[in-house]
Amino acid sequence: MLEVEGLVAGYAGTPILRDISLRLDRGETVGLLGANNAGKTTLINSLSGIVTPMAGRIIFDGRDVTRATPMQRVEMGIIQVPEGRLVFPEMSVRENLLLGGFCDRARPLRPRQMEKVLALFPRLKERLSQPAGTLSGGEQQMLAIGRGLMAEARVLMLDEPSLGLSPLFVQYIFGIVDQLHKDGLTMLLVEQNLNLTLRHAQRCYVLERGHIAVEGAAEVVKNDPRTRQAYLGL
Amino acid sequence: MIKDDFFKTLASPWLWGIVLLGAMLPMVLSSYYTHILTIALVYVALASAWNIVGGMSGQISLAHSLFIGTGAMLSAALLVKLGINMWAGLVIAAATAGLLGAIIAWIDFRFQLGHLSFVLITLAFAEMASIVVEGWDFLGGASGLLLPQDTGNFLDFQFGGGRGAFWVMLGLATIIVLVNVAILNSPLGYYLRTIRDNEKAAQAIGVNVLRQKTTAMVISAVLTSIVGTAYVRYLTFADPYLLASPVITIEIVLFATVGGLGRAYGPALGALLLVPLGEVLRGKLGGAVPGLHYFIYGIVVIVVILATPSGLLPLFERLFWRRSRMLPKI
Amino acid sequence: MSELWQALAQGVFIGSTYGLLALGMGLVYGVSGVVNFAHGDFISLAMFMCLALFSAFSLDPYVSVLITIPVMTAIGALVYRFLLRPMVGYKFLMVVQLTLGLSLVLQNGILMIFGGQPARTPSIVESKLIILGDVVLRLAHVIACAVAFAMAIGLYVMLRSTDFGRSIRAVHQNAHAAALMGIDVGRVQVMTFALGIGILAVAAALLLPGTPIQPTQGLQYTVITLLVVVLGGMTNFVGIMLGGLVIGISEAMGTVYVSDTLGRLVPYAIFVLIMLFRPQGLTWRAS
Amino acid sequence: MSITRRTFGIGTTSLVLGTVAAPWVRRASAEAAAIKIGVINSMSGGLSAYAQEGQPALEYMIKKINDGGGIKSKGGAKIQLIQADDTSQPARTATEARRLITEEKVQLLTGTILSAQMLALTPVLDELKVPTLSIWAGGAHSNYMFSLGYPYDRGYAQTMHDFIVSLRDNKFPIKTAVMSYSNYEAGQQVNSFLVPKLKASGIEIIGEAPLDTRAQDQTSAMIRIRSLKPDIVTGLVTPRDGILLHQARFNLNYHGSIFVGGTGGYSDLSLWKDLGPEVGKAVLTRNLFAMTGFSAGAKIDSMQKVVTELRDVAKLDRIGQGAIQYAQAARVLQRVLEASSSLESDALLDAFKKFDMPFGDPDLYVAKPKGLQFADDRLLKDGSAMMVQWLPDQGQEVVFPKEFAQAAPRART
Repeated sequence: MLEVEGLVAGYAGTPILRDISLRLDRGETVGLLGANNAGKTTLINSLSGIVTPMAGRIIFDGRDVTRATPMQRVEMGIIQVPEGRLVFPEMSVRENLLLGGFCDRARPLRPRQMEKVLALFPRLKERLSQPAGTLSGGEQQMLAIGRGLMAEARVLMLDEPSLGLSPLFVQYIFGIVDQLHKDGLTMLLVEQNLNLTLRHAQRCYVLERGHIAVEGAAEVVKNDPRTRQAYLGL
Repeated sequence: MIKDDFFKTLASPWLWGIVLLGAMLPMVLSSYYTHILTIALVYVALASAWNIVGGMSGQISLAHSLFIGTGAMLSAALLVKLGINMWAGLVIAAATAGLLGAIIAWIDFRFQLGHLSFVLITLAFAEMASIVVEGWDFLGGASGLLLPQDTGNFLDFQFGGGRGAFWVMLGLATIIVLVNVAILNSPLGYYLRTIRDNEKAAQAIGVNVLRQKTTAMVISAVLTSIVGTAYVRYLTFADPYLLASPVITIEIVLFATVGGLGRAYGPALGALLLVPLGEVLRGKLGGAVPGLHYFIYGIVVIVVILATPSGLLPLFERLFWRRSRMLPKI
Repeated sequence: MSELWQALAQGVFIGSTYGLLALGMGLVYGVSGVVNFAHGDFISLAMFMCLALFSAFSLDPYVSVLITIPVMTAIGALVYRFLLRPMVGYKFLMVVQLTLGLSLVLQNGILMIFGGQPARTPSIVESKLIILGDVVLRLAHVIACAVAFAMAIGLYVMLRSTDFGRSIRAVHQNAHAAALMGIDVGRVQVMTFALGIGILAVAAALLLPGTPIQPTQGLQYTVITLLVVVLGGMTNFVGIMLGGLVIGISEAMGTVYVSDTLGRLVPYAIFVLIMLFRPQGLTWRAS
Repeated sequence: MSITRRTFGIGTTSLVLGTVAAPWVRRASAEAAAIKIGVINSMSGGLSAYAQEGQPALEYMIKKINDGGGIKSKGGAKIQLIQADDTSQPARTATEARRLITEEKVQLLTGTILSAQMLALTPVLDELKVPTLSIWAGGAHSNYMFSLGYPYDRGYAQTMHDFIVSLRDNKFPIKTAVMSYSNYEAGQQVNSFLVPKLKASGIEIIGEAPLDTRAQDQTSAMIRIRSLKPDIVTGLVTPRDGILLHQARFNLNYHGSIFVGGTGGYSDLSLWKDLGPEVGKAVLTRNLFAMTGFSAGAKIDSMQKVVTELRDVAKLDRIGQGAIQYAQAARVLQRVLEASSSLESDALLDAFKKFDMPFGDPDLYVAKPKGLQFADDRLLKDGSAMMVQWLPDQGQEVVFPKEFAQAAPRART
């Protein structure tokens, strides 16, 4: 469904990612692992179109989207739930969700999607008119995911969903991930938390300083010694 | 404490060569062009003095007309109204300006003003100061003050106008640019940049923000006031609408920014290019269509900014890379 | 006592137009971080457009506004697209200087076309008075005040409950996240700048009756607008209208009750005091 | 986008160079024998209204002089005007004067040159010694400066004072006054002379309502005046502040005091246009007397003639104080050049000092019962002006001084 070939990307002319190739099949949950500064966020931003690739191709649903703008990608259904949630703090939960369904494709479906999201996260329903900035970290993460779902995501990319959450909330969020997987959503899980990701993803890629060090089924990655190496930076 | 780079600059034949060459210009130029260069040097000095706060520590002060006005109007009033020698007036005015600067720095720190609040509060101070000056008889009111003729008596702070004034301004401008170089090569410069880039982080690593900001503001205010006194002596007419109006600060900030903010030679470069451009445009076109020269000047400013959005100095460095290495890069 | 009411009325009317002038600037600042020093000159531009329309077609400013709104909006969009957008990412102050250059161009362009003498644009309401006992109100003022508040409310509602409004607020609160929602940040910035300039067309028509205009007036409008915007807390429309009222009323009170030229100090002094003790502006919620 | 940044840059650069070069090209063809007069005006900036009104009248008059054979005592030399713009900033007046004198080699200087500009010019003129005729200044400080403006003291202040006293003698009840003047240098200066004069004549000053020259509305100042309810409101008011002041008076529907002021802000014919006929009629024709140097209604033939000529022949659309002063300046410069023994600075200076244009001279356009001469302070010896009252048909009637008066002052219509 989403394919990346030979991607090179970075900031201000300095490449951070070198020759990345990866693939997401329909309905799959794929983990993207790596230590800090391995280039995970740069990669996910390249997929969202925030960072323009210097070389390589990104193919979505058989279409080359390498040069597509962030807006066009959202329109196609490539949705990012950014690291640190980045909810709009001065807007209510409802408004945040409405903005999630801002793109032309999702806009007519907003009432229906809203119902779905609120069914998935009953907590949000109670807080609908509360400013997002007053929510707890876990609730904000729910909102961020809910906001991503509002766009009728076809690929949902979650950037560090466990970051800064209590273990209980982490459990909850990954429970949601499993449920979404069951519903057939294609997902890219970008995580630092190795074991957690390996438990919830079918396949994984391990990034190490800008290139893919290990790839394969979760079990394979788990047992590959290079995975630990990539993490420890050895 | 000051880094070797500063002394290298001091010993640089380039620096003194340019200054000496500049000093010889009035010998070959007519009195009109000498005058234009004198004005340009006034703005070099003012923009460089402003740069110490506006460029280095990132406090965009629009209150500098307060310091210029203090240096100019106060020393002029002391001379005209009380007969106080202008050298003494210069010192009194500079001390007053330094005190005003310290107060403004303290207010900024005490009330933790944001960027834009600081800009606007200093603008409000400047507006109030100009209203007070225009309404206060001692400072000449709206009519201003006429100084006695400049007969070249050095003891009375007179330099004989023309070339004399040019050399005084050249000296002042050189000193202030060198003060910029010195600060950038000293712990103060380092602290100021740290504060500019992240005040909280600076505080966290133990920088005394109040002291560093105050030091910068006081140095800037004192230097600005001295230039104000020298400028009014040259003009002979202390005009409140010029010397105590926020408009002059806006011009200074324009030169400093277009030249290259926070750099030692940037503001000087901006003033040296833009002031003569404005003067010559006005001289050539002022009699033609009213406003045409300003119109073109405005377009030039826009084009320059769009062409080199980080300032003229970086552009010049790119163009004359070899030569700029002779002058220590700051 | 009637003087107090009269002064208060004057302050409210002037203040509400200040607020109206400032709404556009607050909007633009919130979305693209631009402090536009040519703001006042855009007001001038709109006013002189009304004058030109009167000279050519005898149009009343209240009618001309139908033409000046789209024209000013288009000018705003072009200015943002071709002058300000290339500056995104460079120093804040450099952008300010660019708008100063623009101010020189606008002011002197107007001077070249219209000359420097004060000019009047007649309007049907310019000589209409409403007399309430000792207090005399100008119809033009009353209309201006009403429209100013109506527009402030309209903008508020637009920001709250339309998708366009929400996208503006999203860009203001987090441009990166807004892009991830599929919002075209650049387009939102162009449109808000255009809207901010378009509002000035309305303000210009409201201010015109009974006000002689000159090309040089721009900077004074800019300074007042800046004070009001900062006082209002930059992006909060309620705060901005309030800021306008504070400046307008203190200006009127200062002139009426403080003798000599010192009366002019009052609005600035009040501004400084408020800013020192409420640095985030007049809005009550701390940021 | 077809216009790149580079081509835009080149385009504007060549525009700049082209326009910079234009005056040079033009100069090459100028006549050799011409007498050069530098004209420093505030063509842009806050004071641009004055010069923009007057400059066309000056140009018209100089062209007329040139067409009439130039300066006859100098072999029919033509006068060439070389213009400069000081952008309403005195420091730049000095810069432009230096340029005109040293680069353009002008023999005389003239222009609006208000008092602050005169002060700024002082060191330049003391150094370069070129006689200068200001058209509007109320003070002159260098030996080389002369002015056609009303002196602050014996011009503005004395005229307004004398008129106010004469009103009182005419049974107008006048005991109290509020000083309302444009708050800039001339306004403040006139006020400082007028206040003691009024006090000496037994009029109590009960308050001040200075007009902020940058304000867009003077209603607040008028509220202050209304609350003080003085018998008289007086002071020097610029044209723009005048418009705002009268508009404010209309806004408050206030007719309780008598307004006596000048010059442009009370007497310019353009006030009707600036206020609109309805407002103009309501405030100008009621309880208002204006100081002016000329009036279409005054019984002076030469003045009537020049007004008609500027209107019908020169086709000026705005004939106020400015136009007449500039036209007068052209005639003064012509006479000085004719009378001067040479074009050297000392000779010209001498001609200025001996200048005399008696009352009744066909070239005397301003109302001076004793004619035009310069006193030792190089300001007009007879600095007096007239007071007029407005008629509903937008005409004026002179009411003071007696020499020119057409009607008695009346309070209301």
